[in-house]
Amino acid sequence: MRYLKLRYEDRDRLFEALRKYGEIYGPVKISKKTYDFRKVSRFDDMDLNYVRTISPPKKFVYPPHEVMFEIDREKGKVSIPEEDMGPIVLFGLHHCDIEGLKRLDSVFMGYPADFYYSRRRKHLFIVGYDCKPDEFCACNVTHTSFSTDGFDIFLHPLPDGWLVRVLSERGQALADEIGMEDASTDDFKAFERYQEERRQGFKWDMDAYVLRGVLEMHRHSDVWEELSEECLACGNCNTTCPTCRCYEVRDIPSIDGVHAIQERVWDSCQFEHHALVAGGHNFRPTVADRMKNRYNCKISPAYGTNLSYCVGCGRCTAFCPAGINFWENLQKLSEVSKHAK
Amino acid sequence: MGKIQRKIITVEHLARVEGRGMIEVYREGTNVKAVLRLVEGPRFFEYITRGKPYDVAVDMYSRICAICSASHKLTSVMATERAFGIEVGTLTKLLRKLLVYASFIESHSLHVFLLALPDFLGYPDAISMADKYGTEVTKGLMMKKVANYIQAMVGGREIHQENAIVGGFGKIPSREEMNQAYRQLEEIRDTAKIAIELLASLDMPKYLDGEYNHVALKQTDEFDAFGDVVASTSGVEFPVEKYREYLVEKPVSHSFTKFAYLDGKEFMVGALSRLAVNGETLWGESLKIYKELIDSGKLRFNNAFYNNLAQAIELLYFIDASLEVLRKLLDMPLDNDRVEVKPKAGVGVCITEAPRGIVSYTVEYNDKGEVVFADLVAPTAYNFNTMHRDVQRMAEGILADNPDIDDDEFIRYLEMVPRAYDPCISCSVHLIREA
Amino acid sequence: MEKRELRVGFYPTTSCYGCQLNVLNIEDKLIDIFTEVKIVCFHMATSASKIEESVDVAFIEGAVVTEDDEELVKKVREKAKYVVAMGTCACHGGVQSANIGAGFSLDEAIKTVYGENFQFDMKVMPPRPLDKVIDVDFYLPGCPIEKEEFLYFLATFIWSTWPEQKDFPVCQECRQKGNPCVVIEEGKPCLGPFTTAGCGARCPSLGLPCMGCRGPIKEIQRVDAMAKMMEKNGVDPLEALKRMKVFGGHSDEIIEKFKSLVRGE
Amino acid sequence: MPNNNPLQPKKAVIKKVFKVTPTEKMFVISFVDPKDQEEFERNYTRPARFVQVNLPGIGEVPISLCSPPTQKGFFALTIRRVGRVTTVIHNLNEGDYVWIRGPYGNGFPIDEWKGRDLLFLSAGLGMAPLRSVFLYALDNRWDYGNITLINSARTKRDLLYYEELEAIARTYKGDGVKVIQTVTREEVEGVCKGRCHLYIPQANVDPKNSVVIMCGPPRMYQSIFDEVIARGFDPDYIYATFERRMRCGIGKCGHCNVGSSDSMLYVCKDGPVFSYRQVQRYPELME
Repeated sequence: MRYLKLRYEDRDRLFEALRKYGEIYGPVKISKKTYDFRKVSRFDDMDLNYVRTISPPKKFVYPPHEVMFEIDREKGKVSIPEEDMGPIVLFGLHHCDIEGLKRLDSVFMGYPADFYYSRRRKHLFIVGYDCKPDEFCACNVTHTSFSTDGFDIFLHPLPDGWLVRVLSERGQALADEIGMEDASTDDFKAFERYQEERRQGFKWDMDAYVLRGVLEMHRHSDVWEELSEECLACGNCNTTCPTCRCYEVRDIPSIDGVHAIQERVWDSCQFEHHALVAGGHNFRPTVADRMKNRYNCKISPAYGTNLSYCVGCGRCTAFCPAGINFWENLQKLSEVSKHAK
Repeated sequence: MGKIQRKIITVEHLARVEGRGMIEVYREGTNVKAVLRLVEGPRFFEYITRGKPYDVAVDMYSRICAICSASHKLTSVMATERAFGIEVGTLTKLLRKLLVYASFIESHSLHVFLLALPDFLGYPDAISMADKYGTEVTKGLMMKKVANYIQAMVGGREIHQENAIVGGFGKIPSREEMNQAYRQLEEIRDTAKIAIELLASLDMPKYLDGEYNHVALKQTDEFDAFGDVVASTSGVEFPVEKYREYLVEKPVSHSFTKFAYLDGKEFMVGALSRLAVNGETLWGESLKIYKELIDSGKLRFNNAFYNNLAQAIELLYFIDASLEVLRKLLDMPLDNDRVEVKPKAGVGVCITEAPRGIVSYTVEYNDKGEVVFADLVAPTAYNFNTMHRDVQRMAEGILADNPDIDDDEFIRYLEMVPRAYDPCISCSVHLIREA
Repeated sequence: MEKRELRVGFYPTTSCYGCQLNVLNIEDKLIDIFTEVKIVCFHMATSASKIEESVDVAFIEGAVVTEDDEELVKKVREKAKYVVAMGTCACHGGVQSANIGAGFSLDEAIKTVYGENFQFDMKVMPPRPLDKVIDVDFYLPGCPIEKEEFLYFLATFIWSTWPEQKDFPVCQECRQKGNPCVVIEEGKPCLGPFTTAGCGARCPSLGLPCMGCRGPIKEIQRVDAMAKMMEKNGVDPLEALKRMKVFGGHSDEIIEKFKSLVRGE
Repeated sequence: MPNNNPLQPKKAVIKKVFKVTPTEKMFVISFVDPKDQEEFERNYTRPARFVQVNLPGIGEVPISLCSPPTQKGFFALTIRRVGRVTTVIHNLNEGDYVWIRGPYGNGFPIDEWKGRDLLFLSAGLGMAPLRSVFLYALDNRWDYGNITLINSARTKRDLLYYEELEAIARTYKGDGVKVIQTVTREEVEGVCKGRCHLYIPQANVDPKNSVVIMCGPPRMYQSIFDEVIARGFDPDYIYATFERRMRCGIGKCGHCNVGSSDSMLYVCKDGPVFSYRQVQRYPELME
């Protein structure tokens, strides 16, 4: 990996170089307290000192609605729609979001690779951006606080510009095109100071691997009734989570009796139908069951890896209308299990 | 005439009207008694909105009627703003005009093309009309679609416009949306003229010729749906606040709707009445056509059947008026001028013109902004008395002309009378007790 | 699967006719609707409506208030293979049931609106949703219904199956659109987490709180959780319940909670 | 048609429809394109895997295969009319098309049971996947010892493949194959009474050298586990199939994940057949 220096005044040259690759999406303030990835036409349109966006970058590679098949009953054809996405640049992803995409990759790109996800994923040019944690951040807990892969270039703010970690080949070509010189030792010192400030900022000191044991201990305890008392089962935690990827398949026929589509839509394990099977049996009937399942699923390792699904971005807490704090509950569970009988 | 024994038929469900209406006819040779019953279930809006906060109450009032939900929402919103002493910005006023005009175009195109024309062209409904009048039906549907697009653009949705709230609007439509609305309005403008020609070419049954007292909001500079003074062709005028003294209602046992009286006599509201009171304030091509139709006698104010033609003229006018409002909106800044709402105790009265005539609202709030008392009168309630009289006059007129008409033909003619008024029976059945 | 002509009927009881009007508002598909299926009864659109004939699918709009309503819905139930409760009035009692179980008295209502000693010649009852009078097969919520959802329902019947009902809240659609959350942002009393999805979170997308016009989700009516959420945002529980009851008039959980609050628990 | 989409269903035609019980029908199906049929048979080696039956425009349901891998040229599905999609399937008849993808799931590891006796315990619709295993065992009769099958249901009408199993019992009479069919909700002659547990002693299998294969409603599994272990059956050779909501069949859609935070598995990819030891390792399977 190369460590280069981008001066503050050269930021537009970086932006124009990236634009040649494809549409650029960056963090933009869309209301008093909320940010989201939106198309941007200038570097300064972006609010890069954001903490989290409301919808995660998964929406670009795993959209809420994806038509899987277009059906023509007369011709007996079940065909796949054309690709509707070209190369795009995701600018300003924090460590947690980059790690989030890696978890989704482990699910959708594992054998057999998901056709729809992979044809979108290859289009992403990812520009990482460093960040300072707030009260809901916990990437230190989930060991996702510093990404070393999964991006093309990564910007770390310095007083007079950015320290740029250049990883992928595309990134190297881009760096040469802009002509950035190597990072100086002062830059590295400033970078170290920034990292130190980040470390001070973390509010939660738990460990995801320990939490796995803690949750294991609470498999049958009735603490979940109490924790889920204020839960509305509205699914906001799943929709805003960068690694939630459950989907439901829905068939939408048309009144002409010939055409129909089969689409996949985001699903949430907080809804009643999520564990419902034919004949009416429900494996997770109550809201407490579903909360327990989400906590277990998030802290457990992604299939075939040791990476916890949760990347510590804090969206499920920041955007919970009922104000339920994921980390507080985990803290409470840890204390209970410490002196559990 | 005494009690006539032989009851020949009851129309259980009046077709192609909004709400549940029935006609019962008692006939003995040429002696006839026709009773129009409006039996849509009552929903007691004045009673159930008591104690509700103002923002919930106005959303409930919008549910009184679907076709004119924009008028009910805006009239209750403006009454609430008068009760709280709130003054809204010019952008909000213009958007409200655009929303009401769009609801007129939608309601009139629905009535003219889908509900009334089948009567005069001898079809059960508009879809079966498509074989001979295919272009008219599709053009009528397109006009309705454009009007619905504007209602959704300004009001958030086509029925029960959530975006129009006390104090202004939630979200302001974008310039692109308004440009698209402008283009689409221009495309459908000629459909209005087709409707006028079509309706002007039909001769209306003469049985309803008679004396009507037309009531509408008085307009001074240009034809509009808003105003502060109610005027009538009988010369009586009164400010909006006093409507409950002048327009008196008495319940009748055979319907959930009551009879309304002005100076002890029945009166009419609606498109025909608006033209009767304010026809001169039209402008542009609709004024020219209006004058031609008056001089040629094709449009007369002494027969309720001309209400359909009046609606067609209003279609043309409100398309031009909407284009005018859009021009003003497009060259002014579009940042939301929504006003902060601080509820306080007070009474607000407001009357606006709904597609079917004036709709009156009185709402009283306590200091927490909860409804204490409400009085809502819909246009069809004002018209019910006159409609009932006209069904009887139509029955007598037909039997006088050809006494041995068979029952089905007889009933088909009688059904045309309420349809001419474009009644909204769901609105009319929730009236307040006498003042 | 041969395509047999589907027989469909629309029957109104006490309502604002908004759901039927919204069917007529599907302008560019209206002619297809009338040709793809056999409309047996649709008084608002055609006088060639035969109310006594049997149908495959009966869309019944409105709540049951008058004795005529009750008689009509029972007759339709006998003659229809599937009955769809169309609109929140039919599904949950609608706006007219806002005070049911919370201080609604029919006599006082009649007295307020029609005066002291007044008698109709037709019996009137407090409004009830359809499933309190007859068996309902499917629920098409909304005030008014959503055009796309109506077309989906009709299409599934044409394809000889039946529609999947939504059991998830408006929040799902609101988050998918990337709207800022009205509750978190401004503490407004948004009923999104509690209301059946399907409208694409129209009101929150306009920056307004959802008022619950598609009725509460049948399964999870987290009435206490909703009341607590709104209490945290400065809306006292009694008023929170009033807001939930506007379109959730006949939900037992809300009525019970309302009664317990009024008794001062 | 790009063939690198694992979710792409392939067109198949219904060859024959049998009415098995008032609520279940057996559909004999084969792919329209012989290459698809060939590929299917290449993958379908272990019995009782499942396929996703896809009716475009209507929906998709996971159904276990009830025909053994040894039967070539077609495959059979026993489908109960219980929901939106199965109702439409029940209206289909010979010559109609359905779209199939699969086979998915692991199926029973029957190739590891050579030389052992087999005890089949089934309840209700559970007989469908077990039919696939039972017929496979009979097609390789020499590989296995004595075989006993206990089929149970609520009433005689609900007993899946009643005549077929009686016929098999008669033809394999002297060959150590025993079939016991019992009902729980009625007294009727020619059929035993009571749950399948009661007839385990009558099975002509040696518990020390047997494999227990079971399938039925989840609530019956725990009592059967206890019963067979108490009777000395080898806990390392007890297998059951499990049910979860499935929308993909290849471990992507997230509905069928089971387990707790130390490790999660997919019932569709790692199952639906699990051994008793795995059930001990993942107790959530039983919840």
